[in-house]
Parts: sequence; structure tokens; C-alpha cells
Amino acid sequence: MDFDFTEEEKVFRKEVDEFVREELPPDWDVKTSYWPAGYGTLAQMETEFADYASEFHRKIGKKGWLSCGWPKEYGGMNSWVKNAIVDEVMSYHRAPYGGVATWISGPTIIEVGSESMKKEWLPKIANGEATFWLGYSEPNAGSDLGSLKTRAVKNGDEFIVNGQKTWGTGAHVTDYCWLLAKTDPSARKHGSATLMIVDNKTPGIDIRPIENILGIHSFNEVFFDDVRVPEENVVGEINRGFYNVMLALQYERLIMGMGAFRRVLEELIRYVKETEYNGQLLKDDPLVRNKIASIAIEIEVIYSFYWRTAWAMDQGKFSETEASVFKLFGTELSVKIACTAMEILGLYGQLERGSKWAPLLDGWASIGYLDAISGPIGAGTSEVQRDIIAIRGLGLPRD
Amino acid sequence: MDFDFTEEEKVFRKEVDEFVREELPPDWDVKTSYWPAGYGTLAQMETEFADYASEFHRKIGKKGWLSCGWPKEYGGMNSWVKNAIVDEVMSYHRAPYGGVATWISGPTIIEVGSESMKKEWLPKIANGEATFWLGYSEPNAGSDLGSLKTRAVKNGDEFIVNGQKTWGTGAHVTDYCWLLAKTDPSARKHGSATLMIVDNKTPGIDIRPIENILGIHSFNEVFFDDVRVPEENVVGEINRGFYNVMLALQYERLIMGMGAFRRVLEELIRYVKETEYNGQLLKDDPLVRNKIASIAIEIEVIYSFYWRTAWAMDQGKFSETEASVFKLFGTELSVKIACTAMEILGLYGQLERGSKWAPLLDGWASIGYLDAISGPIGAGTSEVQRDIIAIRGLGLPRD
Amino acid sequence: MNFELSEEQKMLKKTAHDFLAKKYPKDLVKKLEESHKGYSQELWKEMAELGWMALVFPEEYDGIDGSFLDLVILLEEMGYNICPSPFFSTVILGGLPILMAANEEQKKELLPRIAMGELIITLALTEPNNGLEAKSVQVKATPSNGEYVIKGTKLFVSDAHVADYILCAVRTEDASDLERGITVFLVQAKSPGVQCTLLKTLARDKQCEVIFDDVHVPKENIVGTKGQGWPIIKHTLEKAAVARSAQMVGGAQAVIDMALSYSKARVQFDRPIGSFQAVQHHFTNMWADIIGSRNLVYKAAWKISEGGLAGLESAMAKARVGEAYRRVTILGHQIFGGIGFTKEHDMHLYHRLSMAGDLSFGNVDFQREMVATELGL
Amino acid sequence: MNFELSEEQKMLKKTAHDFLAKKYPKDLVKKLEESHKGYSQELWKEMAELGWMALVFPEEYDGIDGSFLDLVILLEEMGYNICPSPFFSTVILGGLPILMAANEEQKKELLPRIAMGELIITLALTEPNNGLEAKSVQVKATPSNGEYVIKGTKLFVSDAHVADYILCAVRTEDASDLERGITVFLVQAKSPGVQCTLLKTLARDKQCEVIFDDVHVPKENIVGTKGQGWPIIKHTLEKAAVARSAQMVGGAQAVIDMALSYSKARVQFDRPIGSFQAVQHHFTNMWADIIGSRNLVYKAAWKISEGGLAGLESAMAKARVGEAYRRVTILGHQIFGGIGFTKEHDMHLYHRLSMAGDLSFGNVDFQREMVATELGL
Repeated sequence: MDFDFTEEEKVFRKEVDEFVREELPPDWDVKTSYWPAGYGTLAQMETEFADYASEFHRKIGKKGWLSCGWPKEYGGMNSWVKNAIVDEVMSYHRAPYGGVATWISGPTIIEVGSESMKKEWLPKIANGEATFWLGYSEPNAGSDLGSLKTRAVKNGDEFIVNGQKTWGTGAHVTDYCWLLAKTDPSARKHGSATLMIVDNKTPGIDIRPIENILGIHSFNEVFFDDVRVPEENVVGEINRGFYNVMLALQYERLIMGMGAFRRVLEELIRYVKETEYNGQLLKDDPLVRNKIASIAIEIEVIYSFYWRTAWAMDQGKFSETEASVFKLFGTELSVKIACTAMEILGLYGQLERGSKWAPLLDGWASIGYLDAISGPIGAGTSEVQRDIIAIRGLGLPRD
Repeated sequence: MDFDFTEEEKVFRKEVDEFVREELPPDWDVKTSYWPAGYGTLAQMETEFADYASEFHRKIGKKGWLSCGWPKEYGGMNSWVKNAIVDEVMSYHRAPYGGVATWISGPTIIEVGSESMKKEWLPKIANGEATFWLGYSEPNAGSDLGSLKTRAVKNGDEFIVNGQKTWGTGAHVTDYCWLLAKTDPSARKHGSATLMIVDNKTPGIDIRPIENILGIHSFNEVFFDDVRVPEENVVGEINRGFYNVMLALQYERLIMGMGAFRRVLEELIRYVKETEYNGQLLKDDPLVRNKIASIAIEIEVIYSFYWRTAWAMDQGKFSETEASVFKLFGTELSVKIACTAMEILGLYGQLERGSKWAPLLDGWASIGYLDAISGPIGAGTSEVQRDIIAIRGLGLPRD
Repeated sequence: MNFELSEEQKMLKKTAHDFLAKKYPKDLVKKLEESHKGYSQELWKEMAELGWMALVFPEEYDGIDGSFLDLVILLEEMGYNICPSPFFSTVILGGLPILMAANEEQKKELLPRIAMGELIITLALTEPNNGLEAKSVQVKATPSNGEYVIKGTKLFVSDAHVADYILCAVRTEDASDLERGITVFLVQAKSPGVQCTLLKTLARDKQCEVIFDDVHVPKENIVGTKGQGWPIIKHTLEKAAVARSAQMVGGAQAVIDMALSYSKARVQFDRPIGSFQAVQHHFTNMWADIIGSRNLVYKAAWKISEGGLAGLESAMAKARVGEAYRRVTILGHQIFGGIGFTKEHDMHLYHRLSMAGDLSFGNVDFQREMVATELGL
Repeated sequence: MNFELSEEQKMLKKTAHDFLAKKYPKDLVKKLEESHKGYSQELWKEMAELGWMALVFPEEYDGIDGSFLDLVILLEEMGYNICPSPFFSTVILGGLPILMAANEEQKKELLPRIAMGELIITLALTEPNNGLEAKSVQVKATPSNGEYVIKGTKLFVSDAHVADYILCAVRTEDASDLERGITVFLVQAKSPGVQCTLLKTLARDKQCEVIFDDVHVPKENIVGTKGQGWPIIKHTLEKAAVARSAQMVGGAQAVIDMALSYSKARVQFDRPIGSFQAVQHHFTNMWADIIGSRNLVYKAAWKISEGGLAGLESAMAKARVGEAYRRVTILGHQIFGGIGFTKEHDMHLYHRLSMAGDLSFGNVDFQREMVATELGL
């Protein structure tokens, strides 16, 4: 066993960290928000930062850091651990980094895409020139993807797509939709859909903003009205969409912005070391110490899942069950941390950014308390995760 | 609204309390164990205390305190609040009090028994001369009573009973079995059983002890081999057993030894006020204060369910849902208190009674840690309670 | 014992419920929360006409002689529907301490106007980096020519930006017993030197920073006795904790009601999500949390109504509700899924208020510490 | 990074697993727990023959040069099966501090005999109403004629009743820095004045009260340097915490394995109970608790094996496992229902050990406090 990075990985991590520190504008922390495992406050999903994010992405892409996990033959470094390192450092600094293209689309194309598709798309994705949003969920197909209604009907060498997708995180600031649509309505639930790439600029696509509870526009309702998609944009086999979606699960699971956990812990520690309450430093209150230690321990636990999963992917030993635990624990921990931060900050925790009395990176706790609830419901609810772990992981009988 | 007892109830409570304090032997606390909502340590279920318990019961019975809740025409006081008062005070002192006879058998006979049955049995029960054990559960019918296998076959003016009952709490120290047996195997699950009273001394009954994890014999495996039960011992209608069992549910729910919660809190408070750890009184540790307050609040919550339920029964407004919450919360709180006691007592918590270093009533915490787990599994598991509340109480659709 | 509301209380509850549902649709609630003033003057008048501001005050001050428990029933409905207004500040933080401690002249002057909805009053207590104990009151008022001069900053003062008067707790002498030497002043909000800035808070609940920059207050404006203000504050905090708890229980009830309807209608995996055992158990936990908390709130309110000391009951209720409401909204969000994470939905209003409610008048840990003290620890 | 056991470690794990399952059936475990001595000398010899007592010691002392991580793997299996024996005391509480701090002569004298299973050693540290910090060591040893005389009471000393030697941490001088002035003595358990009484504990895990009534110890029996014993104790506690955590993780794994089998077989309401979503979610929580805790334990063990400081990792692991094992056994009982509440069943053995394990070497709150300190708070 070895819990440490290799020397090469250490050097790499330092390089990434230094690059980001230099690269990000000095007021980045003040301008952006971020909460670990939250879906509501990713800078790269906001219109305001779209241009900067895109430029940043291309810089990162040039360094090869958007595709560290990919095989060398497709320009990658063949190291999901490095990919995880990049992600951890980026999210620590809240850098506008990462997304569907590099974690889901790229790896899926590598696994099931045609040669011509690989040639066309992989370089664009790796260079940060093609970004994607995830077109899976629909108003009546949230946890239950099998119920999706969006149809793609073959018509010559095109598919004609009609339907409605919801959430569409970042649809308004990305280039393409990574779409799952029903191609065979007669087939049983899971043999009926197909993955395809759809250019956001195709006529018939209507992207309407959804404001989240933080007042940020990161989600969208997207309507497809006779949208024509060339056949060559189909990813993998037709009617194998559900299986291809599952393939990417292992890559997807690691997108949680791991570094944000480390960051928020550091900020809390700094805060209680600096802040007096009733004439006593908060850090000297045994209750505060107990709470922070409890969080620190849980963060260490999810870090252990994180690195193990990245390492296992490199070994070809990915465990869906353990990755699900990572998602489950991480998102639930995010809520716990937000609550704990509020308990420690007291009345000051409720102040929003911009207030002179707002502590902890200018209103962060208050943002976190809102954003944190998105984690356990997004990308597979905690309930669904628990089902999966029990049934697929532990072999318990289905209902 | 009025959260207080009436003056009469206050006088009554004081009378009961004074009586028990005088009546119980001075070394009673040292000789017996008790944990709130635990099923493993009731003095009245142990052979050692059988004679004393029976004598105590008769004294209490003479005062009318075993039947306070019954209608006046059957010798009761028509007050479930008074019944609850007696129970609360008795359990505070760990008195060998209460049981199936007074909480379940009596009220059920009042509701569905024949006139002759009432005449025969109610006085005996009220006087503490007839005690019962509950013959419901079987090895394969725990949470799922519908699956019971014990058969009672009509034969002339008798029933012949064959089968096996499990748990049988106190079967070895009581007089009669309050038996639920299948009388119509052809009927659908819940229209097939009958309640009847069976004398423990009837030939063919074999009571075998089960030692619980505290090393106490309170449970039994009971075998029925061609046991003859006179027809007049049938309670209520034949084949209405399941419905008659449900009738008693409201009375049964209050049997949790409420006073033991108050007692254990008082003991904990006393302990932390008297005990130094690392040169500091435990009561001055903010973590200890927080933990005890948290328990005290939860105890107050279940007290509120307790008195409300007793009061509602007197108003004819019993709510099964609220009573289920009482059982659910009470038994789970019992586990929490045991854990908290252990956290506060530290290494000393693990000492068993008799050790000179054992604090808190001579090893109580250690007993509690074992006994507490019985609450959330006995008399309807927490899972079943949660189902009932959601489906029957909140109207959620069945699976 | 009697655990039922009286017929009058049931009617009050129903009237309030219906009025609020009709007059405060969620669109308006959201608009008011985002507005600077934070309330509708028109609806404020209607509430006054319903007698709500008069409810808890004696008839001699144009009140209608209701009990504190009646008030709590009303507040529960205000929490259920959400009713942005300076009602809480004016009645609980302003009116009750005046009723408790002011002299007859002050009462005659102020209470009828409060009861009529003509005055908005609030209480300035909390100071930067300090808590809710006597020792936390450090802003000073110094005597000067028969007046007092207040200098210092108070934070989280509800509705100060629209208030006519601010009750201000300050230190007028340094006694070794920190519970002595605190005085409550009635300060005109428009007095020179009073600077009021609205704080932008999680629940947009109109809390202010109030800087008292050499504010002169005549000594006639002392409420109660000079130097003996702490008991006034302490009892006001006790009542405020129970009153806030009532709003919170109401809010939690609204969440479970919304979530129950949704879970019966929303179908996933070919069945209503409310038929999943995991979801059912969430509901059981929410419901049990709510009814358990409500019992404690009513008990504390009843105790206060009876005139008894309710330090323990109030702290227990507030601590319990603080936990419970947060748990309930978090589970509520879990049941609503993505749709509840949108601004358009109503869930987030309650989620915000669950935390704001917990933080106000002492959060869970603060109240547990109070409970420990009350238990003799 | 590499998160897999080596082939040797896998083999060690399997051997241990099979040996323990075969040699320590639960009937024997229960018998040993209820016996006075608490272990089987015969099996002790067999374990020695397998090289378990030698595992972690260098070859020069007849050890087999395994790592601390190897030891942890073995201990995990001992926790899985339960293996009542003085192994933990002898190797972790006795052997490791001797290896770390004793002089060459002492090592040569003691370690080979430990490695051969010829000696039982333990550590006497805890004192009445005191904790596990340097300041908690108050029993004194006073010099007298080239010897030291120990007087005082130590509690919760594992296996002292069967030990040949007791390492005893005492205060030999009163320094203002409480971490100085502590000395570790090697005391013959049969020395005059040593009175050993077995305590009856929840887990029947053979903890003793040891009264040192003017026990004379030659100064040659000092382990390490006089007055500088605290670092020895501190590092021993660190290792003991990780080692105990490993046993606890093993125990938790045993519970989930037993409960899984049961829940697949036990039918209620016409279906296996393991098909109920509520039960499934219990299992997910248990499993996630276990693997998360195991990761921390292995990391701490790895850090110790690498020779690094592991104060933070050890405290995190112990705190996490202390919570997790308790949660797992409580849920395990929930799944087994009534049958698990009987003496005949095996569940209660683990339930007892989950608490005993948490209490030993610093419980959850103690370890969290350590974590806070390590984090610079």
C-alpha cells in the first residue's frame, strides 16, 4: 500500500497549483462563489464568466490538463490520478474548469465512438474548444431516466429531434448538447435510446434560463423542435444509449469539485482562529473544536474514496459501488458542512456577500447553505444511490 | 390548553409516589436493573423477583391502581391519565409493576369480552391475581404477525392448540397466556385467528427459557402440544383475533416505562455534578452540557407524546399515529441516551454492577447499552412503525 | 390537562390561515422579501383591522386581551404562509417589553398606537461579536444634562429601517454583577445620530445595522428602572424565542404539506414517489419532528400565558425547533428534487427561514446551554 | 498510490482468517470471555508458531520483520472473528514501546521471548478519574536506595492478571511542563506490592485494577530515559489507537457479513427482509461506514509503517471507527431483531466490543479534540 503521490505526481500537482494561482485574476475569490458538491454556483456555468472560462479552458487544454485520464494515443496522459489532481486543485481555487466534455463525452467517445468521430471530436474537447451540456433529464424523467420522452426519428441521414430537456446545466454557455433521446419507442425501456451530439446553434433549439435558488442562472429548460442532427453525430450504437450512458458513470462520479472541501475546511479553521465571540476566540470553544474535527474527519474519508477511485480507474478496477458511496457521502457531507458553518458563524453566517459584517470569504457560508442541498438531489438522488449500492454492490434482492 | 395535572391528579400522583417509596425495599435499586424502553431488564419478569412482584401487584391492585383506566362499572377510575401517572411513577422507581394483563387483556375483555368473561376475569386482573404473557410472536412471525402458524382446532367445547410461540416475555412468572392462534387456516391472512386465554399450567405447555444478552431470563420459547383450552376462554369473536389485537394497541403503546427516562436523566445530571475528570467537574465541560441538554429536550418531547396520548384516550380521541411516534421516538431515544451516557462516563461506563469503580447506580449505563437495543426491535420494529405512520397517518400510497 | 385549542383559538387560526393564504400569495411574499421596505402598508392596515396587533394587549390599552398562547397560534400561521411584515418586531420585541416594564404614561402613549397598527417598534440588542447574555451588552449610554447619550453599534436589528421607535438595551453603569447596570431606552428612530443600514441576509428578513452616534435620549424615555433592564430583555428574549419557534413550526408544517401533495402526485419508476419506503420514512421523520416540536412550543407558550417562569420550556422549544425545521426543509428539498432548487419554487423560502429562524434569539447550541443551566448544570 | 494489499499481506489475511475461524468458534470465544484467564494457552502457542507475535519485530530479535501495516491486517482479522487473548497487550502495548525505547539489553532480553509467545506484557497508564494526557499521569515513583518505589492505582490495565511484566507510566519529577517528568518502568507482575483485580466489563475484555503498593523497581528497569517517558506513551497510544481501530473495522465487517446473509434468508411479509428499501438503506449506510473507516485506518497504519508522525491520521481513524462500529452494530441488531437480543446469538459480542473499542485509547470526543489540536486549533 502507498497512500502518497509519486514524485512525478507531486511535481505535477505543484505545477498545476502554481499555474492556477498565477492565472486566476486576483479578485477571483470575491467575484465567484463555490460550495463543495453544489451544482448552483459553478463559475463556468455563468454567462458573466463565459468568455473568461472559455479562454481559461483553452489554456488548460493546451497543457493537456483537460485530458490527463485519456489514453496516450488520443493525446492523454493515461492517468486518472492526474486528472483527479487537476480537478482537485482547480476546485480548490474555484477555477472555471471541467465539465461534461472532458469527463463524460471524451471518455465515452474513446470507448464507443467511431474512428472518424474520435478524430473529429477528441482534439476539440482536449483543447477546450468544444464544451458540452448534459441532455439527459426531462421534466418527468429525473431519477427515472427510463421514462424519457424526447424522440429522435431517423429521416434520411439525419435524426429529427423533438422534446424537452430540463436542468441543462450550462446549456447557455457551452457549445454542444450531449443528448440522450429515444430512437425506438417500441423497444423496452432501456433498449430504446441513443446518445448523440447536437450543436446548440442548430435551428429549433430554444434554451430558456432557469434561475436557481441562489439567483444564479446555471440551469436551463431546453426545447427541441424539429432539430436536425446529422447521423454521424450519433455516439456509439443506435439504441444503445442507456448502456453508453452507464459507461461514462465511472468518469462522471469523480466530478465533485473535491478541492472545495479542503478549501472550506481551511477557511473555517482560519475563521475560528481569528474570530472572537463574547471575548473568547472561537477556536477555544470545545464545541467548535469538536464540530470542526468531525468535519475534517469526514472530509478525509471522502478524499480517501476520491483517490482510491481515481487509482482504481487507472488500474482498470473501477468499482461503481465505491464511486456511488463517494457521491453519496460527498454530497451529504456538503450539507453537513454548510450547517456546521452556520452553527459556528451564528448570526454572521446569514449575511450575504458584500456586507461589511460578512465573514468567511464574504458570505460564503450563506451561499453554501443554499447550494449544498443541490448535491444530494442532482446526478442521482441519495435514495437512488443507496438503492444502487445495496442491490448492485451488496447483492441484496430487488423489491 | 392546559399542560398541568388537575389538583386531584397531583394529589393522586403524590400518593402513588409516596406509597412506592415506602413500599419498595431499601436495596431495590441495587438489586434490580431497568433501562427506559428496554425489554431485557424488567424486574417483574425475573424469577428471582416473582414472589415479591406478585405480592406488590396485589397491593397495588387493592388500591385500584392496576385498573385506573377502566370504566367505573368494571371497578376502574375511568382515567387513562391516572393509569399513565401510576405507570410513570412506578417505572421511575423501577417497581415490579404493570403488564399484559392490565394494559392489554383487561381493556380488550372490556371491549369485546362476553359478560361472563368480564365477571370472571376483570376482578382477578384488577386485583393483580391474574397475570398474563403475550402469545403473539412466533419464530417466523415477528414483524409479520399474519404469518403465524400456531393452530387452535375446535373439538367439542374445547380448542386444541398446537404450535410454538417465541419471546413470551415473562411466560415463566405469569399465570396465563394471552394467545393468538389460527382457527381458520382456509381464510385469508387476517380473518383467520382467535384470541384466547390459556392457563400456563395446562398439560402440553412447555416453557423453555431464553437468556437475553444481559444474561437475564426474561424471554421464553413456549411449545404447545395438544393443549386443551375451554371454549369459554375465547376472547371476543372467533376468527376476529387480528382485529381484537389491534383494539388493544392504544393501551399497549403507553407501556414504555416512561418514568425511567426521567430517572436516567436525573442520574446523569447527578453524576456530572459530582464527578471530576482531569481535575474538572464533568458538568463544566461544554460538550457534556450540550449532550445532556439534548437528551433532556428529547425526553421532554416524548413526555409530551405520553401525556397527550393518555389524555386523548380519556377523550376518546386516541391517535394511532401519534402513539406510534411515541413508541418510535421513545425506543430510539433510549439508544441515544445509552450512547450518550457511555460517552460521558467514558471508561467507567463499561463497568458492570458490583465494581467499586462503577458509577451511576452501580453499572447502570453498561446495562442500558445492552438493553436499549431491544426497544426499536420489540413490539413492532422502528421500520414497521415508520411505515405505519407514513401510510396510515400521512396517507402515503402503499408500495 | 387539555391539549386542544379552544373554539376561539381554532377560529383565530382559521381566520389567520385563510387571510394570509388569500392576501399573501407567494409571489407577493417574494416581492416583499426583495423590496427595501419589506412589507405592504396596505396589508399592515388590514392586519390591524383584524385586531392582530391588538391581540395580546389588555383592553385598557385598546387591546383585545388575548393570551400569549393566542399570539403563538397566530404566529404559527404567519410562519405557515410566510407573512413579511414588522409584526414580530412591533408586537413581540416592542410591545411586550413595554407592556411588561414601561410606566403607565408610556403604556398609554404607545400601546394603543401599537394595537391600532400605527406604530412600528423594534429592539436593538445584539452587538458585534457578542451574544445574548447580559455581559454581551456593552454599548454605553452616558448621562449628560438630564439626558443620556448612546454611542455604539447594534446589529441584526429587525425592521429598524421602517421603525418609529427602537428599544435599545445599553449599559449605563459598570457593575461587577453584569446583569446589573443595563438600561432599556425608547429611542425615536428618526433621532439625530441614528444611522440605519439594511443588511442583506439569507432570508431577506430586514435586519439592520444600527449605529448610534451620540444619540441623545431624554431620561423620561427609560423603560422600567435605570440599571435594571436585564430582566426585561431576558423575558423578552424568552417570549421571542417561543414566538419565533411558533413561526418555525408553522413553516415546517407548510413544507411537509407541500411535499406530501407533491409526493403523491409525482411519478417516477411508474409509481408515485410517496410509495417508496425511503420517502415514506423521510415523511415519518419530518412529521414526528414537527409534532414533537409543536408540543414543546405550545407548552412554553402556555407556561408564559399562565404567567410562570418559562426559561427551561422556552429554551427547550427553541432548541428543538431549530433542529427540526432545518431537518424538515432539507428533507423537503430531498423530496422535491431539482424543481425545489429553482427560484420559482417556494421551497427555498422556507429553507432560508429555517436557518434564519434557528439563528435568531439564540441557536440550537445556545439554547442547549440555557437548558443545561436551567437543569442546574 | 497503491491501495491494494501485497500478495504477502493477502496471504497473511487469509491464513489469519481461516485459522481464527477454525480455532476460535464463537462458543469458545464466549467461554473464554466468561473465563477468568480469558485466553487459551494452547491456542496462544499455536498463534506463536504462526509467527504472529513475531510479526512486527526485527529479525535480530527473532522477529520476522513485518510492518505495522501487516500487524494491522492481522488485527483486523482478530476483530472479525474475535480472538480473546493477550495478543494486543503483549505486542502493541508491551512489545512496541520496548522496541521503540528500551535499551539493547532489555530488547535482547524481552523481544525474542515476546516473539516466541513466552511472555505476556501490558501497559499500566490510566488512573482513576483521569484521561490520557501527560497531566493525567500522577502516580509517583520515588527513588530509594538505587531503586524506585511506585505507589498508586492504575485502572483498565488489560490482561494484567495474566501478565509477566507490566510497563508502568509514572511521574518521577514534578516539572512545570507536564510532558516532562514521566518515566516508564518495567515491573515484574509478581513483584511484592502489586495487587491485581479483574474488573467486570461490558465486553469481558480482561481489564484490571492494578494497585502498586510500594512496589520496588530497580532503576535498570527504566525503559528509555528517566523523565522522558511521555513520547514513548504518546506514540504507543497512537499505535494502539490504530491497532484497536483495525480490530474494530474487522468486527464491523463481521457484523455486516452476518446481517447480509440473514437478511437474504429471513422472510417476512412474503419477501426476504433484505428486499425492503429501508433495510437496504441500512446496509448501504453500514457498508459505507465500514469502507470509509477502513480507508482511514489503513492510511494511519501506512503512515506509521513509513515511520512518519501519524498523530492526525491516528486520531481521525480512531474517532471515525468509534462512531462507525457503534452505528454498524446498532443497525445490525435492528436487522436481526429479537434473535440478536439473545445470549445464544453472536451479535451481542460485537455490540459489546464496539463500545469497549470506542472507549479504549480515547473515545470519539477525545480523538476529535486531538484532531482539532493537530489541525492547529
